[in-house]
Parts: sequence; C-alpha cells; structure tokens
Amino acid sequence: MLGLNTKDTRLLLLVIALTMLAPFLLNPFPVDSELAQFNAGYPDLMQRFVIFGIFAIGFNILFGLTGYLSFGHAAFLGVGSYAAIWMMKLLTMNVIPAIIMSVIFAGLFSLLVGWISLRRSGIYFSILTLAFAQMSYALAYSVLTPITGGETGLQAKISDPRILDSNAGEFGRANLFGLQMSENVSLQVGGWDFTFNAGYYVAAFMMIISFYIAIRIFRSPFGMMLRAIKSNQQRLNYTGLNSRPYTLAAFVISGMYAGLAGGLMVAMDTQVGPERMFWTASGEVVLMTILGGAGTLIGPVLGAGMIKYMENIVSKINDTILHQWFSFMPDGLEDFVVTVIHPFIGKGWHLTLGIVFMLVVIFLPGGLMEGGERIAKLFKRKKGSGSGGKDPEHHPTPKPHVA
Amino acid sequence: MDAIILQILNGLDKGSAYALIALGLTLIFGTLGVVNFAHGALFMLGAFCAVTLSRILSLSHVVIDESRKDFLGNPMKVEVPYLHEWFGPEVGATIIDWSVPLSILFAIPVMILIGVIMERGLIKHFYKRPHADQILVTFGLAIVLQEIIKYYYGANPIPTPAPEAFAGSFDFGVLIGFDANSIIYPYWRLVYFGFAMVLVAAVFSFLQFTTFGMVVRAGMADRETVGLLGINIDKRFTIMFGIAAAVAGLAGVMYTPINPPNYHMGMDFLVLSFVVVVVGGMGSLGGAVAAGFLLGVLESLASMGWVIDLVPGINQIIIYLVAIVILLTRPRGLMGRKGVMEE
Amino acid sequence: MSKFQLNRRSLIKSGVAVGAGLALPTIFTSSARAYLNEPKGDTVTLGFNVPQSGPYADEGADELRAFELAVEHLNGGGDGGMLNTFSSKVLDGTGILGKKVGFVSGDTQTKSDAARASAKSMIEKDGAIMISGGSSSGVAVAVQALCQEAGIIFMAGLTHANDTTGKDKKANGFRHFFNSYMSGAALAPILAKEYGADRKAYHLTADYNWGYTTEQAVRESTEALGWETVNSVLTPLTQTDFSSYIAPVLNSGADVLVLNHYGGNMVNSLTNAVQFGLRQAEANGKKFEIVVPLYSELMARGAGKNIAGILGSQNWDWKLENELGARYSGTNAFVKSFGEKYGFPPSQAAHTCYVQTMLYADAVTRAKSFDPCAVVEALEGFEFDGMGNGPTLYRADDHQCFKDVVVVRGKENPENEFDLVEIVEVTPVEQVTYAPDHPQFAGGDLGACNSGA
Amino acid sequence: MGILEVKGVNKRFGGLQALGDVNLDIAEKSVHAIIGPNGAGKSTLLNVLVGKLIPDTGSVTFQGQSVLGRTPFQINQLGISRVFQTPEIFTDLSVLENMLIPCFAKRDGSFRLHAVESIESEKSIIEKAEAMLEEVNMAAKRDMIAGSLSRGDKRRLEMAMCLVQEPKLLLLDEPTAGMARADTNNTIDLLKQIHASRDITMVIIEHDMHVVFSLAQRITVLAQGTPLVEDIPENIKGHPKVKEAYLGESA
Repeated sequence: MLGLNTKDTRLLLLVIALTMLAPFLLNPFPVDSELAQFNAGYPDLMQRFVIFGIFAIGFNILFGLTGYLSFGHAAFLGVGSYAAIWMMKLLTMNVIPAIIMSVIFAGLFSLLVGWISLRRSGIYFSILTLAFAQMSYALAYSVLTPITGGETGLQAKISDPRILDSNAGEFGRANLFGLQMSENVSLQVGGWDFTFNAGYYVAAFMMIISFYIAIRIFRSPFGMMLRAIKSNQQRLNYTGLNSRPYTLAAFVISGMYAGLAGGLMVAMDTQVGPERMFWTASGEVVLMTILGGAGTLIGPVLGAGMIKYMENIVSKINDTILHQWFSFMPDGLEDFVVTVIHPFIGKGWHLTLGIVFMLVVIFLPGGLMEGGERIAKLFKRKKGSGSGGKDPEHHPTPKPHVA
Repeated sequence: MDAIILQILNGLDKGSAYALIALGLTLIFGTLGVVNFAHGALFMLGAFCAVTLSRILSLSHVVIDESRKDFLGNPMKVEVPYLHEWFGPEVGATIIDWSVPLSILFAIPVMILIGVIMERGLIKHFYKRPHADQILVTFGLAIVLQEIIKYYYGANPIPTPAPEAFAGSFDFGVLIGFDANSIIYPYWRLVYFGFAMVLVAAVFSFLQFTTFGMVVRAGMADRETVGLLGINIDKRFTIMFGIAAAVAGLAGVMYTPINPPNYHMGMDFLVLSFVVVVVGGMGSLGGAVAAGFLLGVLESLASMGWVIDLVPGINQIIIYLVAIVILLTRPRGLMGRKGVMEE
Repeated sequence: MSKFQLNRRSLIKSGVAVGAGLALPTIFTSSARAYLNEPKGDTVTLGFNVPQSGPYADEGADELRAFELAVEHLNGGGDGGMLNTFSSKVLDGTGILGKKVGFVSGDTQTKSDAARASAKSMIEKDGAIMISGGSSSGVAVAVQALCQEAGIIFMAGLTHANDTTGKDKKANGFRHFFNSYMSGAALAPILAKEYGADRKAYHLTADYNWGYTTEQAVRESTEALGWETVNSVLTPLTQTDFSSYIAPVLNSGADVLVLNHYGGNMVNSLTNAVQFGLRQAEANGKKFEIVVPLYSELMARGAGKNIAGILGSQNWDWKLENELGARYSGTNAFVKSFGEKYGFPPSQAAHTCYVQTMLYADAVTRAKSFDPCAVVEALEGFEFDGMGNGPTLYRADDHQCFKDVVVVRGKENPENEFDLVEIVEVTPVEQVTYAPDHPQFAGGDLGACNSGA
Repeated sequence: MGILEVKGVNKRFGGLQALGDVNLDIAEKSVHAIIGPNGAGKSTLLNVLVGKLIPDTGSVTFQGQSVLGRTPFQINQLGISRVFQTPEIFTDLSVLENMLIPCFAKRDGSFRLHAVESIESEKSIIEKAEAMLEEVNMAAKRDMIAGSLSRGDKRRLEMAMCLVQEPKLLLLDEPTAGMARADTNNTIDLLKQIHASRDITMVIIEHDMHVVFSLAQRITVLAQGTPLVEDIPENIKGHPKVKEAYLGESA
C-alpha cells in the first residue's frame, strides 16, 4: 500500500490504529477508580504525545540514520513556534498558514545552522549545534524581546492585527476552518469518560503523515546513503559521493520536522516561550530517541511518549493520592509504603525518570524497541520457530523481486 | 585600562573554575573515551561535601531557653554545637569557620571513592557501547545524583562562607599604580585561582613524571598497544576516573564560598564544561585548561558596559560565539588530537 | 487517508458505535454546558500548580503547604486560620457552597510550557475549576492566558512583574501579590530617608521582562526623589558568577548598587557583591549601599549573612502584626496555624497563595456560583481586610490588589534561619497606588471574562 | 603518455621530507607496483593520488586532467577507485546495499535527493549490483550484514564495490596485508582475473614481494620519499640499489 512493503504497511496501519484509538487506549481506568490517576487520555497529553512523537521521528532521521548527534534541535522547534504564533497574530487564527510557515522558517534556519555546523563531525558538530541553540535561546530571552516577547513569550491577543479574521481571536483559540482546536466531544460509557479532541486529531493526522514520510525516507536510496554515512563516511567519499549534501538534507528535513512540531504546539496551545529552545529541551529529544531506540522507526515515538508520560502523570501524584491508594492497608503499613514511594512521585518525578534512563540503557541496549523485540522473540520461541536472525528495523533488506 | 585589567583578573578566576571542571572531563574523555554527562554532578557533589562537613561540624544539641520565646510563643530552642562544648565556644567557632578548607581533606577520599564506584559499577560496562548509550546512562545518573541531593538538602542554595580570614577584598590596583578602588579583588577568589593553579600543576606533573602517568598517557594515545604490553590498563583507568572525580569535587568544594551551592549547579556547569573541553580540543589536557581561561577572560571582557552597549546581548552569547569561531577555524579546537570523538 | 480527517458528527457516530454494546453512552460536546468543569458531585477540585523541580522547588513546596492548609481550613479542619479574621464572613468551614474542597497538584518546573501542560491536565483531566500558584512571572502570564482561553479562574501566586496585571492582564486572572511599580514606589521614599536624596545608583538588571520592569520602576521612583542613575547593565539569566558585573561598580562613581535580580541570580549577585567588599566600601564620601527591590525569605536564606543591612520590599512578613499592630490582623492567625502544622513560619509566597485560595472561595460563596464570570464579578472591586495586609482592594480595572507594601532590611544577627529580615517601615497603600493607564502598565486589555461555555 | 602522470611532486611535513621529486608515469592497462621499506613515502604518495593530500610542488594528472585540489569523491568520479589496507566497507549495511551505493553513485553523481522513491523500484541498479556479486562469488551472501563477513569476503566485497563503478584506475593499498597464504593466493588470482577481464589499470602498493612479483608488470622502488629505480620485475630482483634500501632499513 502507498509504495510500502507488507511489513511497513502493517507498521503504518498499526500506528494509525493506535493514534486514532488513543482516547480509548490511554484511558483504561474508570474516572472514579483509584487508578484513574494513570489515565493519560486527556487532550493536552495526547497532543503532546503526538507532537513530541513528530519531533523525535524527525530527530531520528538525522541522528538514527547518519549518526550526527545534534544538541540544538530545540532551536528549530522554537523558531517554528515563533513563526506560527506570528502568523496567528498577523494573519489568521487558522492553523494551516501557521503550520506551513513554521515548517518553512525552521527549514531555513536549519539550513543555515546545518550548513555551518556540518563542516565538522563527531562531538565538534554536537557542540556547534548546541552553541547555535543556546545563542538562540539567550537572545530570544533578552535582546530579541520585541520579536519573541522575552521571558513571558507571545500569546494571541485581541489587539493583534490579524488581517484575515480580525474578530476571530477573542480568546486566542486556534481553529481549522472554524473547527476550534479546543473542541471536545466526550463519550461516557459506564464509569469511563473518553474525550475526543479536535486538536488532537489534527496533530495525530500530521504525525501519521510524518511517520509515513519517515518510512519512505528510511526505505529510499537516500535513507540508505544516510545509513552509509553513519557506517563509513570515508568509503562513501571514495565511492564518488559527497556526504555533505546528504547530511545537510537530512539535517534540514529533521529541522523541518522540529518546526512542524513547534508549529503544532502553537496550534494546540497558542503561546510560545523561549525556554522551549533551552539546551535541556534539545537534550530531551536526544534522550527520547535513544530511550526508544535510535535508528528504529517507531522507537523514538515510544521514547517521547515515555518521557512525556512520566513528566505529566508521575509528577502529579502526591501523598494525598498515595494515602487513598493504600488506605486498605493497616495504618502503620500504609504510612510505611507511602514513605517508601514518596521520593519517587510528585516532585521526585525526575528521580524516577533518571532511574528509568539508567535501567533501560543498562538492560535494553537498543532502547525500548529492543524490549519489544525481546518480548516478541519470547513468544516466537514458544511457538517453536527459534531463529530470529537480524533486526529488521535496523537493517531493512530490500526485496528487489517483489513486484 | 584598569577596567580591562580588572576584567582579565575576573576572567582568570572564572576560567580557573571552568578549567578545573574541564580538566577532569577531558581526562575521562581521553583515557576512557566516555562522554560523561555526570561530570557536572561530580562538581556538585564536591560542593556538597563542603556543605556536609560544615553540617557535621555544626552538629548540635538542643537547649531549651525559657527566657526567650519563639515565633509561636513557645520557649525558644537554642542549638549549641558540640564543638563549642568540647573545645570552648571560640575554638569551636573557629573550626566551624574553617569548614570549607577542611572539606578538602574530607572531599578527596569521598570523591575518589565515588569516582571509583561509578567507574567499576557502571561506566566500565559502557566502554564499548555507542556514545549515545553513554550519554543516556550518565545523564540518568546525573539526574539521580542531583535528585538525591535535592531530597536531603532541598532546592534552595545553602550559604557556605569562606573563613573570616578570607572575607572581603583587597585593593590590587594600588599595588600596580592605579587609583584606589579601581581594581579590587576578593581574597577568596585569589585563593581559588591559586588553588586551581596548584591542582592543574599537580595533575600535569602526575601525568608527566610518574610511571603511572606515563602508562595512562600511552593508554590515551593507544589503548590496545598498552594492553598488549601486559599492563593492566583497566585498573589504572579506574584510578584515573577517581582522580578526575576528585579534581571536579575539589573544584566544587572551593567554589562554595564564591556562590552558595544548590543541587542543580552541576547542570549549570555541564554545558559550559563541554564547550570548554571541545574548544580546547578533545583529548588535550593543556587545551582544556587554555580554553577554560580563554573563555573565562572573554566572558568577563564581554560583560563590560560599553561592550554591551556596542553589541547588545553579546554578554549572553560570547562563549558560544567564540566556540563557533574557533571550531570553524581550527577543526579540532585549540589543541585537539586527530580522530578523537570525531566519528 | 481523508477518511481519518476529523469531523464531529462522524466522531460521535463512531463513538456511539463503540459504546453501544457496553452501556448507555452519554455524549457531551464543549458547547453543551453552562461553564467549564462545573462541579457536579459533592466535591470541588482546585488545581495548585507550583514549581516542584528546578531552582524554585523550595518556594513551590512552601506554596503547596499553604494551599493544603487553606483547603483544610475551608473544609473546617484545623483552627480556621484567617477565616476568623477575614472581613467577609460568608465562609463557614463547610467547603465551598457546601461542596468539600479537593485539590490536585502539579509541577510548573518554572517553565511556561511545563506549567501550561500541568495546568491543562488539571483542567482537562481532573476537572479543576480554579488554578493557583506559581513562582515566576513568565509562568504566571502563560498560565493566566491559558485559563483565559479555557474559561477557568486563575489566582496568581508569586508574580511580581508589572506585565501580569499590565500588558498581559486577563479577565480571568487575579493577582494578590504586589508588583515592580509598587516596590519602586514603596522603596524610593525610604531609600531617600535612609541614604539621602543625593545618591548615585548603579543598576544590575536580569535580562528579561521582570528585570526590565523592576529596573524601570525603581529608577523612575528614585530619580523622582533626586537620585541619579549612573549606569545600568543587563545580566544574562543563566549567569552564575557575577564577578565581572560587580567588579566595575566601585569605580563607576556610584554609591548605591541596585540588584534587580531574583532567586538564584539574586543570591549569587549579592554574595559576589559582598565578596568584592561593597558593604565595607565608601564612595563619594558616603557609605556604599546595596538595594534588592524584591526580597524573599528563601533567597535571604540562600544568601546567608550577606543580606545583613540590605533594604528591599516584601508583600508581607510574618512579624507584621506583632510589630505594627492590629492593622495587619490575620497575620498572627495564619502564622499560628501554619507554624503549628509545619514547625516554621510561612513565607510571603505561602501567604499570598493561602490568601488567594481564601479569596476565591469567598468570591464563589458570595456569587453563589462557581461560574467564572460570576466569580470575576464578585472579585472585581472587592474590598476586604483581615488577611494580613491591612485594608485591601481588588481593583476592577486590572485585577490587581492594592495594599500596604512592607520595606524590610536584612538582620545583622538573625536568631535562626526564619528570622532573617526586620521590618523597617510599611509604605501605605495610597503611595503605591497608580492609575490603571499608567505608562508602565500600558498596552493590555482585560477582555471579557470567559466561562468556557 | 600514460594514464596517470606524477611530475616533480614534493611534500614536506614540518622538517620531514615525505616525498622528494617523485616522477611516475603509469601506462594504461598496466599493473604497476610501488614498493619500498616502511616510511618510504608509499602511503603519502597514495594519499596524494586520491586527493587526500595536496603536494607542495609538482603535478598529478589523470588522463590529462589535474587531480590536485579535487576532493576524494571528485577524483573517484574521474575514474579512480581505491582499495584500502583494511577493507573499508559499510559494515552496518547488508552486502547488497554495499553494492547498491556505488551503483547509485555511478548513475546519479555525487548527490541526488531520492528521498521518497523506494530502493525496490530501482530494478536496473539492483540487477547490476547482483551481477557483480555473482562475479565475485558472493551472491549467496547478499542479505548478510557486511560487518559479519570474513576478512577475505570483506576484501572481495570492497573490490567488487570498486569494480562495479568500472574505474579506469584501481589503486590497491596492500591488498593482502595480514592475510594467510591461501587467502593471499586467492586474492592474487582474483586480481589477475579482474585485470584480464576488463580494461583497467592497477597501481598496487605492497610489502609482500610474492604478491608484487606475481602481479606487477612494472615496479617502482621508493626509498626516503624518492623513486630509486623503476623497471620490470625481472630487473628489480637482485638490483643492488633495492637491496641496499631494504638492508639499510633492517640495519
């Protein structure tokens, strides 16, 4: 289907199914149950899952394929966001122009940064990208305040000129031809409450397209060249290929993905702040990609989901909630259990995140994807077909004779 | 002129902190080939060694003073440090006052131990893994370390002053013939600068003049060959990691009077120390030190009022700008060796 | 792929198809309600969004303690705290409008994005009807805008920049804390009195919005009283070592250093300034002085001995009622309940968060509705007393509280780590009140209240 | 007039004269070996030929075009391929993919953004790659990851990758270094067969005299950066200057 082989088609369909049914899948617990705290199926977090999924997919095209580790990708996300909010301030609250401009601006900026940074490789490249991103952050926070709004950032305001629909922005609500991104439809079944959010489906649609393009890039001759760059750049040069345009193209593509993610963030939530460009934000996407499995198609999306889940769910569990959970225990035991868990939840969510990073990388060297593969292998072995062979994600084998 | 001399002095002082952190980082890069994102955390742990020792020295027992009331109107609880009881208030107070310098003795064994445990328990298993895995695991470790500190010491900075004897500043300008007040300099910063110099010299001479150092330097150049000679390079690298941790830790200990330590100070320095190491050139100890001082001085010069007026925001970005310029003109930083961390 | 494109009707259909077999499903759309998150059961949920990680985590923890105390008092627990001194008497310890008060907490990380994510999850997932808390103006402005869009009341926590109730003000947002202008207006006369009218000031200013507004406020107020501003230098937010900014001060001809810094910046710059001997120095024949426009107890604790003798302003201090009498009633009641529960006196951040929660509950009760627009109406122009700050007005024009401002000085010999400042004077509310269209607050528009309907 | 001409090339590294007045004239379709003791400047010369180093003086022309100042990929496009001392292949890619990349490079030039086409649709390229694999007896291993091949197979793959581009000149840098005798003989046979079956010039840099004398039609002896003698193999054997150069090294 769509120029993909059977396996990739199946993967794409799986991703489509998962994103479309996310409001159900992420809300497995009834609203009033004690475990409802673990539900992630509310619009904002679902939007974040797919948006950071896009960001990580794009980052993986650069890092996973070419091995060039950029530490400045948050800058492109930030530039995309600023471009989008300015479109909303100047032109219209419709998200389409905002998203298009965010991709274009991020692409141009990444072209500039990439053109300079790709003169070096290895850690020297990483530091160059980091330097550009940190400069963007520092300037956006301070001297560029007239353009970026500085610390308090930019929001859509009633007083904005908005040439195309001057009266649409009363509350700064972004829309898609009138369909507001904040529009919800909720479905209550039994104890469950499922929310379907217009913005989420717009973002999810964009992610599916992004994912599809990523598959095509992975399977294309271009993708093969990128993997060749990671594998042996010297041989590539002696084969008559100039690696720089390939890396630059990959850099710009991943920069555009970041811009798209930035634009969607504004489309879902009309505001931008400069700390979106801080080095920790660049580091976060690196961690997402490695955590999920660099170089795999779906791994980065899983990594993004994992980190955002911890950030938004674990950080909100407080002692009061713990006491509710363990209220069935005898008092002394309850207090003991709560005391033991206390450092890892609420304000301790960073600690949990750090431990997860370490555990994953120690026990699953290929990231979460490797965990998935091991489980899959376990099932296969039970069925009796022993040899798994090589990892199909890392090393796609072209099938030339498939018509 | 005096303003520029003043800023160069400032820069050297700032640079000595950068250089010390970068020195340890580049030792780990060079010897072990590990991208250690937990290095900032080691600096932070060093600073908290000083905090911990000062807490230990001020361990107190509570005396209820009926004559005074606390804010709720209950009798005031007064804390009396044991040291005051044992040695009398004056000697006790002096010991507590000198807690930061005393922490050097406390921090060296603690930091070497932490370094060795880290290397043996974790880093060792990542030598052959891709840099990406090293980043993830050391970043995770850094988060865990700083969260543990946050859990016990809180997020707020903790004042850890220098001994009374080093408080205040002296007029350096008068010494070299400028007007009074034109170049003043705090005593403790001079101590820090001197300390950094001694530490850098110690590390260099250790590597230069001992057999141990020679083996390690050979190992940095070509690990496999040294291994083939039948020398147990792994064990030496473990010790090297311990030393790198101790250097970072000592930089942290002595830094506490300059700025009160807090749990995320390591992250604040992490990015900067990477920039310093890379600008200096991967695998070059001298480069790291030189880049540390260079960036420190340039940062100070860029913060002068008329410079900011001339180029708004330059003080925000100077370090990164310089890093970009240097890396574009010198492909491997100031003194980098070919082939290190370039793949 | 077009079949996946969203339209509402097909969604409802598919929802029905899925739900049909399970139970009788009920479907709501956003427009089918009176207002957003209308509390349906016997509880009402408030969202407390405070920094729990990052440099302001301790301040956030103190805010959270105050919120928990406020909820306890609203539900009739404890000794009732300020409920006993509050001039409005409609709250009776039975929750709000008879509904028990519950709360959820989240981590702002002192980042706008994270703060909004956390606030959104409270609104979308937990059904919070009001959001409060926060420890920086960037976060306050971002969350306030979010609440305006969503249709939720925002009761700002610690936010001091003029913009929160100036160019970024919103109909659904309310600020009890004071602001940069008030700091300047309150400090200037006392600075002139203590240090003389003939002073030359050197400003070090954090290079972001709050820094700019604070510098502007202090400058304008002090220059009006005869001070001269010699120089003003912007410092990067991420700066940790301020030596290169501090060192030139002494030779600049200035005799006062104003540190427009907050949090870690302030702790470090002040520590550095004392290191460079500015406290002992003399310039222009006068003793050199340092001023920190916005003080906080936690910062003072971080700076340790270095804050001794340094003037600054605060929204509130726990010693107010003891030292300045019954005008500041409520203070002791709050300090007593807080101190007995947690063992130390509350910070001004805790105080403002506690008061904001009480004011919200009171407004809902007086309006007899949780409807945000009703609450806005009840809070606008509301005059009250007994909340620790003396008589206070919630001005309708910009949703800013107007009350006395406390000018404090770092103590020379503090008895413990909670007793670091002494109250110098209180600048009465008349002197810090400004016109709603004051140039420092220009450019904003409250807009209409939004109930999310 | 040969296919590759080196005239008066000098290269200094600091105080060290790495190459001193090197003149070479390599005849088309010949197999030309460059030998010499360690440090004689063989690798430096090779790096000059492929554009990695630029000499201080002198010229290098390939079919009348100067190669100086061109990057390795541009020199490759002129028709010069290089086999490395340790096989340089794409170790993370499959054997077939290793073959596809030079095929694409040959067809598309140094850069073409074919980001959404699939590899499978490039039938002619795949056929060409498979044919080459067939020729070097590696068709059965087409789906293996190249990094897991034996050393001999890696070497054959690398040569196949060079040959599939139909170069006019093949530079071989110690192609049998570190190989067992049997492997060495196989490689000699393979090279002989390659030379016999196509119009190709080969320049071999080699230590192993057995290989050199089995393959080369002409031999240049390099010592201390300068060509000592150039002659046919028979005359090189037992040449006094050559003996001296090699003995001088071991003394």
